[in-house]
Amino acid sequence: MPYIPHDNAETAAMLEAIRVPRLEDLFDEIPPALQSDVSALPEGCSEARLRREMEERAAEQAPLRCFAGAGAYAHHIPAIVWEIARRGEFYSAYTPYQAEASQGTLQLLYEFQSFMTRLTGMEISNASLYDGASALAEACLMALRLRPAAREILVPEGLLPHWRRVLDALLPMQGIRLRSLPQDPHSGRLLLPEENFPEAAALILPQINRFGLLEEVDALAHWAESHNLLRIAVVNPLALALLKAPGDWGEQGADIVVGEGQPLGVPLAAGGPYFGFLTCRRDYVRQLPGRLVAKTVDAAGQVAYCLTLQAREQHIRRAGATSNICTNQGLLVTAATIHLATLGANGLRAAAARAHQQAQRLRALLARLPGVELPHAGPVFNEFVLRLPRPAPSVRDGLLAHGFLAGVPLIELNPADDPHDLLVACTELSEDEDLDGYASALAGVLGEM
Amino acid sequence: MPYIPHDNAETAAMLEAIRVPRLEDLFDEIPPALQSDVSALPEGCSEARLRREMEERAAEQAPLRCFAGAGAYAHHIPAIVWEIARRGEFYSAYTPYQAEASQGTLQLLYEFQSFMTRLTGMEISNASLYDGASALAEACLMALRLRPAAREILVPEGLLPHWRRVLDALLPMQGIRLRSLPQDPHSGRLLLPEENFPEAAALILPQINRFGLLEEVDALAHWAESHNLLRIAVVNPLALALLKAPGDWGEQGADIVVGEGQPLGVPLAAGGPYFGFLTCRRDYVRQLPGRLVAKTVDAAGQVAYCLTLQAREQHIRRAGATSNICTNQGLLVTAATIHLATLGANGLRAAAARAHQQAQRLRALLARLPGVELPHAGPVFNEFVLRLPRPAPSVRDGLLAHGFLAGVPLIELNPADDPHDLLVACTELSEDEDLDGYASALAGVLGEM
Amino acid sequence: MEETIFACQHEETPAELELAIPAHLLRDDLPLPNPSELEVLRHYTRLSQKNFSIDTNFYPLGSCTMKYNPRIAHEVATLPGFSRLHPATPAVAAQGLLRNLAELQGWLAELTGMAAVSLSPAAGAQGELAGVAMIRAYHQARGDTQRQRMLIPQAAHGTNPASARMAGFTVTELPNLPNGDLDLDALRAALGPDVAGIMLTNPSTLGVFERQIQEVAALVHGAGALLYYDGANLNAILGRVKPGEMGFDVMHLNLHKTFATPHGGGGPGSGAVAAASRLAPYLPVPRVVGEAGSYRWESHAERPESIGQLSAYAGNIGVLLRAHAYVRRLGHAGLRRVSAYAALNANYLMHGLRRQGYTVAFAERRATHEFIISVQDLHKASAVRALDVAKRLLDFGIHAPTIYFPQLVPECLLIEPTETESKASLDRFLEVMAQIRREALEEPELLRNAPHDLPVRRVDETLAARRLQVAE
Amino acid sequence: MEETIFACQHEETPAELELAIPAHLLRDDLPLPNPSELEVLRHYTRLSQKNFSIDTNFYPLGSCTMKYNPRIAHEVATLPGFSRLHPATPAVAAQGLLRNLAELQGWLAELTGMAAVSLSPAAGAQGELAGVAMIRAYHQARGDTQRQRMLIPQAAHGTNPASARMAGFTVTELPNLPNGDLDLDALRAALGPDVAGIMLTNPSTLGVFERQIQEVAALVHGAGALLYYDGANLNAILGRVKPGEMGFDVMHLNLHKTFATPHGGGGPGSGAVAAASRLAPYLPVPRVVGEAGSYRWESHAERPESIGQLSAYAGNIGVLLRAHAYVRRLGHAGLRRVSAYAALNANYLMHGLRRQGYTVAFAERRATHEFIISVQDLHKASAVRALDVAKRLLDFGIHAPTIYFPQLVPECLLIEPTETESKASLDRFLEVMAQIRREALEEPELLRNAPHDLPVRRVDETLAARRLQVAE
Ligand SMILES: Cc1ncc(COP(=O)(O)O)c(C=O)c1O
Ligand SMILES: Cc1ncc(COP(=O)(O)O)c(C=O)c1O
Repeated sequence: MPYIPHDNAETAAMLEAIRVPRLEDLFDEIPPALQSDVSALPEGCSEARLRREMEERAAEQAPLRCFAGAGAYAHHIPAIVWEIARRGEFYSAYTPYQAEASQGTLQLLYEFQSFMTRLTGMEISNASLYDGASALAEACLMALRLRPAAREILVPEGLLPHWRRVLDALLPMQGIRLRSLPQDPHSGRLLLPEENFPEAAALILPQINRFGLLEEVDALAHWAESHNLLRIAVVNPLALALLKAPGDWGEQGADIVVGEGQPLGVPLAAGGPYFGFLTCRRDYVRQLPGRLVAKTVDAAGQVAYCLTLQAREQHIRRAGATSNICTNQGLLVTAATIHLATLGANGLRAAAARAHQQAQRLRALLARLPGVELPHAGPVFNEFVLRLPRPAPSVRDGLLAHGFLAGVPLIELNPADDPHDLLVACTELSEDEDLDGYASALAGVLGEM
Repeated sequence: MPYIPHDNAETAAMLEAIRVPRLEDLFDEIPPALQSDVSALPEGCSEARLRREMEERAAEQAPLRCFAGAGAYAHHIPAIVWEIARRGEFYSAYTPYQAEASQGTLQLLYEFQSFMTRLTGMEISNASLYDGASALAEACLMALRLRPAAREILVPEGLLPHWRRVLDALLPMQGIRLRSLPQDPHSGRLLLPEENFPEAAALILPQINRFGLLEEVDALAHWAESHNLLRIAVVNPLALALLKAPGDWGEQGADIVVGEGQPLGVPLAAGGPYFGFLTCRRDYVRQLPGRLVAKTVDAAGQVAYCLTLQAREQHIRRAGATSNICTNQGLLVTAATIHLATLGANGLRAAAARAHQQAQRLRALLARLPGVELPHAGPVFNEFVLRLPRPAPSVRDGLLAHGFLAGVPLIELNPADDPHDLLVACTELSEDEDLDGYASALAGVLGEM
Repeated sequence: MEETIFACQHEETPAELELAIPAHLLRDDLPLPNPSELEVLRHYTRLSQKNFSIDTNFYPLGSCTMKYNPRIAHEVATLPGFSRLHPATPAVAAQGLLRNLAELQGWLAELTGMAAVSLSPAAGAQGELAGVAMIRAYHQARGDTQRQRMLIPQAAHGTNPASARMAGFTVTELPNLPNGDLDLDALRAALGPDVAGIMLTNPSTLGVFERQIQEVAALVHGAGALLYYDGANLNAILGRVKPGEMGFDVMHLNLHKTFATPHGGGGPGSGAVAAASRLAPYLPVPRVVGEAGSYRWESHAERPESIGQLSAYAGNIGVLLRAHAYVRRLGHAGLRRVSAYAALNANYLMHGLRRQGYTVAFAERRATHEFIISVQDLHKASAVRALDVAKRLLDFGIHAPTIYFPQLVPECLLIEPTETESKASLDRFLEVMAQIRREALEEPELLRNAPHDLPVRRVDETLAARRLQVAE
Repeated sequence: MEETIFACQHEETPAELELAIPAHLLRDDLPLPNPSELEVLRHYTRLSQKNFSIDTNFYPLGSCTMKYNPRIAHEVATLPGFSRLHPATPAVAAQGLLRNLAELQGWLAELTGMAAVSLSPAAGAQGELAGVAMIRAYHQARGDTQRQRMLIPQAAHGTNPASARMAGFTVTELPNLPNGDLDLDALRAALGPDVAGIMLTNPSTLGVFERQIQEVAALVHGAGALLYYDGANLNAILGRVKPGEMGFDVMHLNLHKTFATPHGGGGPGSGAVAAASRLAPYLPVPRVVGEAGSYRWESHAERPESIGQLSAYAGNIGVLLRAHAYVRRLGHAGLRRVSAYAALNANYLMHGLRRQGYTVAFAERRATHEFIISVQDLHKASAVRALDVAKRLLDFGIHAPTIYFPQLVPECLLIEPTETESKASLDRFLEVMAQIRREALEEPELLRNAPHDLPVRRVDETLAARRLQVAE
């Protein structure tokens, strides 16, 4: 019996001890009409058979060189990251409510919080939310708790469309309105709004925007400050190895920073599990959603760690909690913490710079192809839009046979976008030979079409 | 600097502390004429680059369904086996000389020794030798230490040829003669010798022989007993889940048992690392090569484990040691111990029975193909010889394109063997669909030839 | 000696980088450490050894279903062919993955007796949010916009009211009867035209099966409201009772509990939602549709009534693959065995503890997969609290049960052994609990000062909140 | 509580098996336990936590080169495309693997200054055996059959004389001078027409570089004998000095030391042999030959003079792949840095310990990658032995150095920090050694009863040998 240790004699002895004749009798309080079975499910199989089937399915598709991004990136993950994260003591531990039995996870989370505050230039970091997009929704709710009179959030159109959809799903239920702010159609960057927004609590500031472009964050933050709006920064944590930390934007810095943790040691895995991070000013800590670890001492006066301010959370505050989140994305945070430590400041900077440089190179290479254009001129980190002479989805499909996942067609993210636009990302794994291979495969595919 | 932690300031401080101006000066005792460099070696590369190159090389060959055996078999290895064995505390530990800092490895080895004595029906097991073949050579040397007047070992031709070559390389250097005993050309099984061998110390008894056939071990052991020869059994440890333990062979049982540990949770890995095991009677323990772990107590009277009888070993006895072995195959033994525990008695029996049953099935399936014959009729465990109407190497090569490694041509093991003979092995991983696929691919390949 | 990663500086002057980014958008310094690979490995390996975990300890943690997480599931879920897929990979290049997800959707529908499943919620709480949002959408689609209230038993898990609130509902709590069943009179009194639904779990968080569930369903449906099923306790009835057949309209499953995917020190989980046909149109997107060879993600346009998208992609795929592997490996008979042995182990412990003198809540009832004891007698006798019993258990290498939940029972411990613990492991727990009971009466300070043998002594949580040192 | 796997019985009646094997060849019972997967996982995970290891502890273990084993090497070596290859796979279906091995052969030849390499020996000792067997074969091929004696310094590692003996040689031990160099007069006296060769390592096991090596080579070669190089200490001179250029004829490399493949609690290792051209024909089979796209295993027929085959297959391929990965990752500059920092760390520790008052052997010499201290002064002062110092170090989480080797220096500890330890780690070692020195003088019983804080107290090895309970 896979995973169940009892042999027949043990089962019999246990039933005897509790004076129950048969296993089935353990369910005798359940109305017979409700008892059914599930024989429509498959038969079980051996571990060997399972491995074989899954290996076959996983190998159906030959590996692709990945130039897709739009929020999730094919970065290098050092071998030690998951070698450690997968250790049973991390992998199979529960949420660290029992501090004394969880010092490993707790200290690691404390280090994660420290890394994230340093990276974002903020004072407080939680220990993860589900993903970047839902973290942004939580940040909006947090902003509205900080500005109880407000009812609106200002959302630039430069936010990734799939993130925007998450806001659309989560916020209006609570009566919150999302006001879209347009991007400049030429530069692709956010226009400084001319209006006033008296009902708004906060401005979302995605640095990098959905076209891969860098925004003028200081000017934008300054505008928000002067309109008494909270600033919610949305950032790529790897890009922060190079880019100005949100804590330094404008005069006062951002108020809340969120982002998708995937670039920090988390496998692409077709979309998850990833993790969202959220950092903020110290003043706002009681409105923070998600877990928080503090450094304290034990009864002997030694350094120790524990969860803190649990009164914000659902298991204490119930309907009044700052969020309904309970199970979060702990193991991914474990990996991210190890990843950050392994790369260190130098490794992070090097990876970010290389991703940027390769994107610059590829952008230039591809722009030389006949009919291919670059719709935007602004500075980018590792991702840019390519305007193709043919619809992007079919070009992308054509490149699959050459072993490339060429990017993400913008219309697949947002049906209103130009069907010829393809969002292309590089990482430090994009080697020169890949860029050249991409360029010549693209030339070939366009030639055939 | 990969894997070297020192930054420039630390390097400088350390040089300063030891009053050495430059790193190169640390080598100033070495005659300058001897100092050279190695710039002909490649440049270093990033971890990412290394992973990429190795993944490409590993993927050059599409996976093959493996029906090759001849001493190494494609068995199922449960996922937990290497999940545990690869843990840093096992993977990166040293030989457990410091008992107090090595109780994990020591207890595990003690359990391994217990498993192996139970499996082979003997009293003493060491903690591994290099591989099965070199373990057999050590067993021969051990037999000659037990019979100092003798100079010969009797070696049936049923021993795997590559094992025989190892004996040929290792034993004659010490003046030991190997006397071959012929197999019956019809049955493929060992003939009871009629001669006497007054100079022989021991008879090697491979159960299973190199044609995959089971020998009449009781009769053979009995013959050896009556000729006052030590019995050195050579066994497949998985087969021992079903087959009579060497400790029960004949009247008195085997004296020494050796075998290749690969079937117990060790990946094929193109030939190694595997491990050899050796078990014996308790009387012979002082002639045992290799490490031995004992259960004892600590200063507080608690159960503890340590290496014992180290005076047999090279680091104490030097030229007089029972073997020159020092580094052995510890991590493979770790895996094998976990593997044995995971399968347990029931799982081992089931795996062995299934391998046997599938071999019976495949043997019957293939024997039906036109021109294909079975040269031997005797009972087999999981492996048998197929006589093909064409040279076995070319048939084997032809089946590669169909995704099968069809077996091992006997002439590739022993140039004197029939070039049409192919040694075919099944394991519990050989599923019905594979057997059918093999049969029809073989029919196809033979048809084309 | 305090070991911290921040000590590993090794400051190399970082290389000058060539960047095509305006200087005013760049940062000056990056205040992170620079450890060597070995320093990282050692630091985190040592940290890991300070944790309790399923792989090292028994975790009778009620409501959490801390059972064995088969490693083969990790292995197959992280095969490069799955783990390196970008979420924007077109369906033609992801058929193997999509087939697994499609199968899992089908299997979960069968197991729950529901019409359709969406795998996207990232955890139980997000599944709850999805479910109650679907209830909201359902009423609104029918123009029934007054239904702003959600009924929830007092004993419910905290995520239930929190999720209801996030979906814009107000919450009314319902009491339980002394026998653990719901108070039907209170339910009747609470129901009305402003009630959108009720959130229940069955077996309830009291560790007993709600026997009147069909009556409850009839009452709720009769009042025009819907029933939400919190699937966190599904392990108790897996393969035997289907929430859909009990009368529930929508539910989530905690794949990280019942389907043996690991807890990872806090997550990730997966809170797949399943719905009866009238709620199916509202399931969150995306879902997999299609058949062998032509699986694909359903487009937004195909699901106009959906409550939408709860996270940027399709959910915690890696967790879903583990759950898929688990179902495939166990099969229907294996899944039924799960609930049988979960129940056997719980009832065995409940009996054993009662024999030792512990007070069992709802002692006249069958335990399901879990049960509650109260140590209020010890509290009265020697001021020992449930917390102290919990901490003392740690000294024996046993993780503390869930304590002070459900809040209904004073000084309670909620104990869930799960089916993957052996009789030997349970017997040892009973021995230890007997010893702790003796200690509580004879040497209560041993408990109040526990733990004694862990990497740290009892941790000062009050100071933690006061100081609030949460980063450095 | 003693935890043993043998307690996990769970006796199911085994299924009746259908076997086409005569009953008299079968066994009746199989006395092995039947634990559940979780029991196995927990048992061995807990056992693992009782070990010291590089991943958790500093291991200044002289002669053993316990350095960091990069995990990427494990990852690439165990890729299914390598780890699932059957050894009888024809070369056309194993080109990726063979290419790696061919490259490694070439790289090792370059690093050692030798003409050719065979990767097959499974460990250092088997490499030694191969090497001395080659020397034997060489003399015999020339009809020079009287050379039955092998010269070996007293301080040599035990495998050297044991291997010489296994190759059928008798052993003559040679003394060292007080400065650590070889006694050339003794060498001259020992050389003669019956001497087949000499086995040396340089730097020697005394932790110093043998400065007269060229003279030694001239003397040995002049007497018609050959020089064997024990490569266990290659980490000291990696990428700087080549044994082939020192005058050695044949050698082994411990890939599990210098090339950062893990020790695995005892093994596996790899003892690749490298030979100058006149010995190359005798290298053990098999070896890889060929060029990109057409690599293959050399046939036995092509190597008629080979000493033959030392194990059933081609050696510890998995270890070889790790070594290959290590060289590829570090490149020539990285390999030279290894020896530079190995030397820096050793000299730094040697200075530090001397300043604390420890007696350093060969204090006037440079330490190479390792060095020796003697605690004979402590022994005289308070009857504390090297063993006690070693055991006390364990209490601080530091693995004991090698003790009582080389046997030449009384109460010695052979200390090799390796290049992968940080200055912080070395400084902590120095602090701990200073404290131990104080303790040795002030509270010697603290040392004699050490360790105090490990899973067990000092283990009774005498009882172990007397009882000899080695299985159950
Ligand atoms: C009864 C119950 N409901 C809901 C939840 C919430 O699930 P999750 O933690 O996955 O969000 C839990 C988990 O702790 C639970 O035990
Ligand atoms: C100097 C020296 N020579 C030879 C050896 C033997 O190598 P192995 O243990 O790989 O057989 C060792 C290893 O311990 C050694 O340190």
